[in-house]
Amino acid sequence: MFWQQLVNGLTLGSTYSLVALGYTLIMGVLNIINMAHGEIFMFGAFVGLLLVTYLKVNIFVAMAGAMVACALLGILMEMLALRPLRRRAVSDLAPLISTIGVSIFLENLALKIFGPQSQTFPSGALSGVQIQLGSIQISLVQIIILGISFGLMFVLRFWLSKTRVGKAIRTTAESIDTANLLGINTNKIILLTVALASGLGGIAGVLVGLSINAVEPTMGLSMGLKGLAVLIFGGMGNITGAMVGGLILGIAEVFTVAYGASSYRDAVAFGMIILILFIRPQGLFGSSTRKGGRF
Amino acid sequence: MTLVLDQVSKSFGGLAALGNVSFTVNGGEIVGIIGPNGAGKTTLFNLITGIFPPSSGKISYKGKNLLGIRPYKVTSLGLARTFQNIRLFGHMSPLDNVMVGAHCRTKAGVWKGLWRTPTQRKEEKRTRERAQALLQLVGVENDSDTPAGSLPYGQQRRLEIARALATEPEIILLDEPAAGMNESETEDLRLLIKKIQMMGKTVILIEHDMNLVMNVCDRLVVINFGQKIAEGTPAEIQKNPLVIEAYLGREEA
Amino acid sequence: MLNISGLSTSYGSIKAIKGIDLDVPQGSIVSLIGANGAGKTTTMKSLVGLLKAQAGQIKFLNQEIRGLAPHRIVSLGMSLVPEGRNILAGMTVLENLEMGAYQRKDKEVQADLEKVFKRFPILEERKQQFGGTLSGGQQQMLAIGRALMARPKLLLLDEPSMGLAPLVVADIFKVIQEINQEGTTILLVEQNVRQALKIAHYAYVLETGKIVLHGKAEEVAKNPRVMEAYLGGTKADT
Amino acid sequence: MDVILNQYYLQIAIFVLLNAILGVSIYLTLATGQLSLGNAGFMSIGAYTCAILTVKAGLPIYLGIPIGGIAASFISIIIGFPALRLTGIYLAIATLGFGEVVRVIVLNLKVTNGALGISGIPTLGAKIGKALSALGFPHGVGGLTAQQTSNLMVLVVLLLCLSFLIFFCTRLNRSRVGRAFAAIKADESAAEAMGINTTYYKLLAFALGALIAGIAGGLSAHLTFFIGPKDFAYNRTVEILTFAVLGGSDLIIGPIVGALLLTLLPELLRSASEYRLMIYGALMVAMMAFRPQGLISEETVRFWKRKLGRGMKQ
Amino acid sequence: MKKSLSKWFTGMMIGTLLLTTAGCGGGAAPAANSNSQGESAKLGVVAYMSGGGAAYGQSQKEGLDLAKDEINAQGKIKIDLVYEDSRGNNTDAINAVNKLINKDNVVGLIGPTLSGEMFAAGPIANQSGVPIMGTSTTAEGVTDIGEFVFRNALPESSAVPQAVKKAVEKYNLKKVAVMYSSNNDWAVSGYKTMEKALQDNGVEIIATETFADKDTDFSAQLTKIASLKPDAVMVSSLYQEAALVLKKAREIGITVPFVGTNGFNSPELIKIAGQAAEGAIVASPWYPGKENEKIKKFVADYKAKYNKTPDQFAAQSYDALHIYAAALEKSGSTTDRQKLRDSLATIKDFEGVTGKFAFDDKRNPLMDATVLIVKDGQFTELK
Repeated sequence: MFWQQLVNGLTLGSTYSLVALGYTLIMGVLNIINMAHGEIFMFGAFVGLLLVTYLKVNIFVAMAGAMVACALLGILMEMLALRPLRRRAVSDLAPLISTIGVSIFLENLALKIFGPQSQTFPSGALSGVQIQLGSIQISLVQIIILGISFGLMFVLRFWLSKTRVGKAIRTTAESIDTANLLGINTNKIILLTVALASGLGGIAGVLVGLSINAVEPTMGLSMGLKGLAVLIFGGMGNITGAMVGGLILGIAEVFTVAYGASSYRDAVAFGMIILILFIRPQGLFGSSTRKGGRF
Repeated sequence: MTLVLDQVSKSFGGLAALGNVSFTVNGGEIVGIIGPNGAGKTTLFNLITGIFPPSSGKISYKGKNLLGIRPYKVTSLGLARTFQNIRLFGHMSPLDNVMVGAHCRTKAGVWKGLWRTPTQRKEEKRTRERAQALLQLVGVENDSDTPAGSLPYGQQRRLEIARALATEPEIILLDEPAAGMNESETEDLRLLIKKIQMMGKTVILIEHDMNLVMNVCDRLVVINFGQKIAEGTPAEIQKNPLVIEAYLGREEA
Repeated sequence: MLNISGLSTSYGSIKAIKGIDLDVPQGSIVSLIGANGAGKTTTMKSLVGLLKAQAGQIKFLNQEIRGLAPHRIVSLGMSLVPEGRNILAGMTVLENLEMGAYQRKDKEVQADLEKVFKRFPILEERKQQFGGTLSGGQQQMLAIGRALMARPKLLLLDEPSMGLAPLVVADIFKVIQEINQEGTTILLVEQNVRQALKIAHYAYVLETGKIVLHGKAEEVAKNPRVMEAYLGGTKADT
Repeated sequence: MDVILNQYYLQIAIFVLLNAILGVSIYLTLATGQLSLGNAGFMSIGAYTCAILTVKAGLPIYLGIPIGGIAASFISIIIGFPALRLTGIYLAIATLGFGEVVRVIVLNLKVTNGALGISGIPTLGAKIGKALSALGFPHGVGGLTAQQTSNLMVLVVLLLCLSFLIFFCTRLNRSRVGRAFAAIKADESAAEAMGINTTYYKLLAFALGALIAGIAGGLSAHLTFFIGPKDFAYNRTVEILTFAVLGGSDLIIGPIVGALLLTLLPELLRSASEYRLMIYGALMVAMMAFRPQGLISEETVRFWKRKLGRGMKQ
Repeated sequence: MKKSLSKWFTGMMIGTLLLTTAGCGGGAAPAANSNSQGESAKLGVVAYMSGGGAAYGQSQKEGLDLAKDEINAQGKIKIDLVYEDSRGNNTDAINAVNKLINKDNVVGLIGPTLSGEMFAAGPIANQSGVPIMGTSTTAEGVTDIGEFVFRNALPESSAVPQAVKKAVEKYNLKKVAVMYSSNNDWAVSGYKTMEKALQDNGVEIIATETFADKDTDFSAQLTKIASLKPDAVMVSSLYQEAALVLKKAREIGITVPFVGTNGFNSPELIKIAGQAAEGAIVASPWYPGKENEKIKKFVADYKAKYNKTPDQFAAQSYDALHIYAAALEKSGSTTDRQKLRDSLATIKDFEGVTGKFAFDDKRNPLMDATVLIVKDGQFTELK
């Protein structure tokens, strides 16, 4: 049972990692916590679901579609809820509150548009396929999620460290002023980052929606809070931290259920971040000063 | 010998900001600390006032070790400071700013403040009067409608001094008090510093305005690259070739 | 090349510079000197658009640039090496230099990189090191090298000698002179007055937000007022 | 008169006052510049402590409510020591996490009855009604029904609580402690350099906020007959936060106005209930973009003072 | 421009403030209780219509609207419904009940959706002497609030034991695992009933696992349960979590029967869980497949109007309004709350779509439940 539970933890954790990646990108560049990321994730799940259900597209096309739709949503959020705050000197709590506002708005918009019932992907869209590895069982979607989140982590890391735009993002993350001086159009880079993070949220939405096969408007909150916990646990703005933190949280939750009391499972995530904030406020992989490398 | 610095060093992440600086300050003196930008002068102030601890060395005040003592305790021991980049409580009135300074010399807590007990009222009255007197001393009007942050620059600098004086310090550390002041303001400042000395207080001064430094200080300590390169009276310092080099650059490259 | 007239910038209610007129002719080194808090850095930041100037004109290559976004100004050919260098601490030396050439798409970037490495061999040695691990002098070299990677027509240097050991300062000034001789116009803010005036063609003295003195560098250097501003005269105690 | 004494309006007025008290609780922690999102957690500690004491141990309400508050502030001091080393977003998230942990613990304890919550809590109104009939007014006073009278009395009790809190805060602001709070809010390290023990005062503000949140929790338990863990979840935290955000947290009147508006608004928007929360969300975004300091700030007051002052002179 | 925009915004907000305060004082004064006959009876409905549980409120509204149209078409009595949203929130439920009683002057109330809301808002109605009937408040002790509080929702204590008993007999259960949503009052209450029923039937509980509403991952609990090899799994939760539990359980190879509380009794369960729902057992008064004219007509009408099969929330609300209509008819007044209460309490032999119905002396429903099992994607009676 131990190994099966470990696999359960890893697969659960990989969904957390996937959600946390988007958080961490925005945190890294803008130094804010995007409380609306969970709701963007939820929109991604719905867009994917609608594409698969009504346009009967392939699941990967649906993922691409959800990514584009969420990226657009992210762009809207940046222009309406984040950029106006950057123009004036406001406390770092203002974006937190503003994105909470966005999250409330999006959740209720989704309730209005999609209705409160949970909806499912049509059968045959990958969900439910199981793979047996010895005594261990794992679903195909979970393998895909694990693969995609690791894949995205490596692609992101590569992209950020090797490409021109990736480097511009890192420069902006270190200092908006310096980036400006080097001739980087920082507004554009920030827009791109938010769009990218939101797009990642969209992909995560489709994948998680597929794996649990129940998509509904309030799914963003609980997933969002988990992602937030991972963000802080792994270290703000650190991609490896998001990845490892997500896996650790997943395993910790599963083991709490397996070998402890399942009713305390919900306290694990926040217990962990409270603990880490007291012991190592910068998180598992974060550096203690802003001087260290971001991402 | 009130304040003694003994072989004080500080490094940040491997980069040395101060190396083995030693000097002493005697009661009633005005001591200037000068040196080019980035020489480590403000770091020195931060070490003395306990903002962060030195990497090595000792700092003592009246024989009492200052290491590991939190800034608010250092202040209540009798060392108060101003900041290079003005750090007033911008939204509060000038009077309230000064009254905050009196915090460590007063006692009333939540309970007494709530019921305005006679002792609290007496204390409050005394604090207010003293604060008003200090505002008058530094020449800042007490206009409760103007928050400290909207005062003219020069007044803000002087208000910071009044706030530091309200802590009833024996030593006051002024970090570039004349920055951004014009000539007549600087002259007023010089008179103010002299007055503070007359009140029996010791003054340590970081300043770039050489006119002021040369005219007001009894003694100067010159810091360059985190090292003390000279110490002496203004006249001695002005003739010191090391100092001239540090300030104007070498004659020949 | 750069003509400033009536430039004013404030922080909140505090006026930091109050109507500055300044000219930087093509091919020259112009030095802006003044005490701490006089407004030198504010001037520099206003020029490149990091601070919004309230009034005045900034003409660069006969084009009004006041109010343009910083990245537009960079693309016109003006680069600032800021005070405190602003090295990208979490990126390697090589990446720092590459970011200098962010806007360039031509094929000579590599050649320019070689040039910077030739000028500062230490940077090549440490090109895979994080910028934050360099010493102060090396960081200054990196900052200058990075600015050069943009191939600026006008290079603004804000206190390049700050916090550097004398030997390094001498090196930096030599490099500045070389860069200028290779055709880049330079506006230099310095505290190291003597050095600055020695390499500059023209000089402006800034006091509490106003230009109080300007002229040919050697004339300014001889002016007693400069000496006094930096080492002070001794007035009788009152 | 009938309109004012309509129980619906009385009830809303009661909730306005309760929320205003919660607004004061977040205001007090914000007075030192710390954003604590743990107020819902403290509220739940207060509510449960008080409900358990009054329902199960039969303690009178007037003892139960303050004890609930004290319990909340006691817990706040324990978690405050480590938590207050954190600042800004970190503190906000850690306290948010604290609220969640409290919720899970409440769900798991026997004494709190888990998700079922505690029902049948004697109401303040009923207690007052009983007291009234003991005094010889079983059918209310002066032509009012017993229910109206007791509701009115509840309103008066809450109004007294709130007035006391406002009195407390204004007195506090004009005292040595209040100046220390304001100084820490403006610039923590400068405040410390001016001789203020910042740890002590931050902890004090934190504990005072928790005390008031705990008292509000106890009051709410006795106003709603029932408490369950869901009442003190994330949504409640956000609700309390919005009081301060909308009203402004510079002055005590800010969160109170915020509580007033945000308690009345949903009632007014009942017809547009589906859009209610969307409007809420959009409002928060707009506030941050256009008026991050909230509706009422020091400038607003100064502006009106000047304007009215001029008006008086003319 | 920026400044003026911000000023404009502030002005707008202050305007809203003034409007709200003005609106508070100037609200329409409630009309005095009129005794005129023949007018339509005004009933208030408090339901969870926005937020996470809006699906339940929506079903209830649909059932009520359908019943209202029927009653008004019959013409014996006219009913007006005033809906208020409770958002699943106690405070809002209290405000809604207060508004309906004191501002809209309703004669009776239906709702609120959640038991917790009833615990908070029920006492208000009871104090004010307005009958209130829960259609989905199944938790223990709801009607203990007072004699104005009714419910036609079959409490778990009646339904669950039937399902457990039947399952034990049919599948010869010896040891079972139990799962429930620990942050849902209603599910916890169901779990407690379930536990007692199992004990009464001498079945051993080998594992008790919890989860939370809105959880989506049950792999850890189910892996643990699978390793213990129970004869059956009992689940107490809302349909969404129940469906996901079923799916995951089938995925990891748990093939034993599942017995659920009321949450299982929803077409959504089958919709979400699909094939995995096969073999799920639940006891319910509501069974759309029953051979009964009344039920058939209701299902057909509902389908025609809303294009879906009614769930038990819709069915019980539908019945509730019919019960109210019967009571109103009997009381002979459309405004007298006391009379309405008294006539409600005497309702007997009422034939609704959820079966034969009467109130017991504690105003709980006396009705039979049918034990259902999911077969071929349909609820069918377990015989």
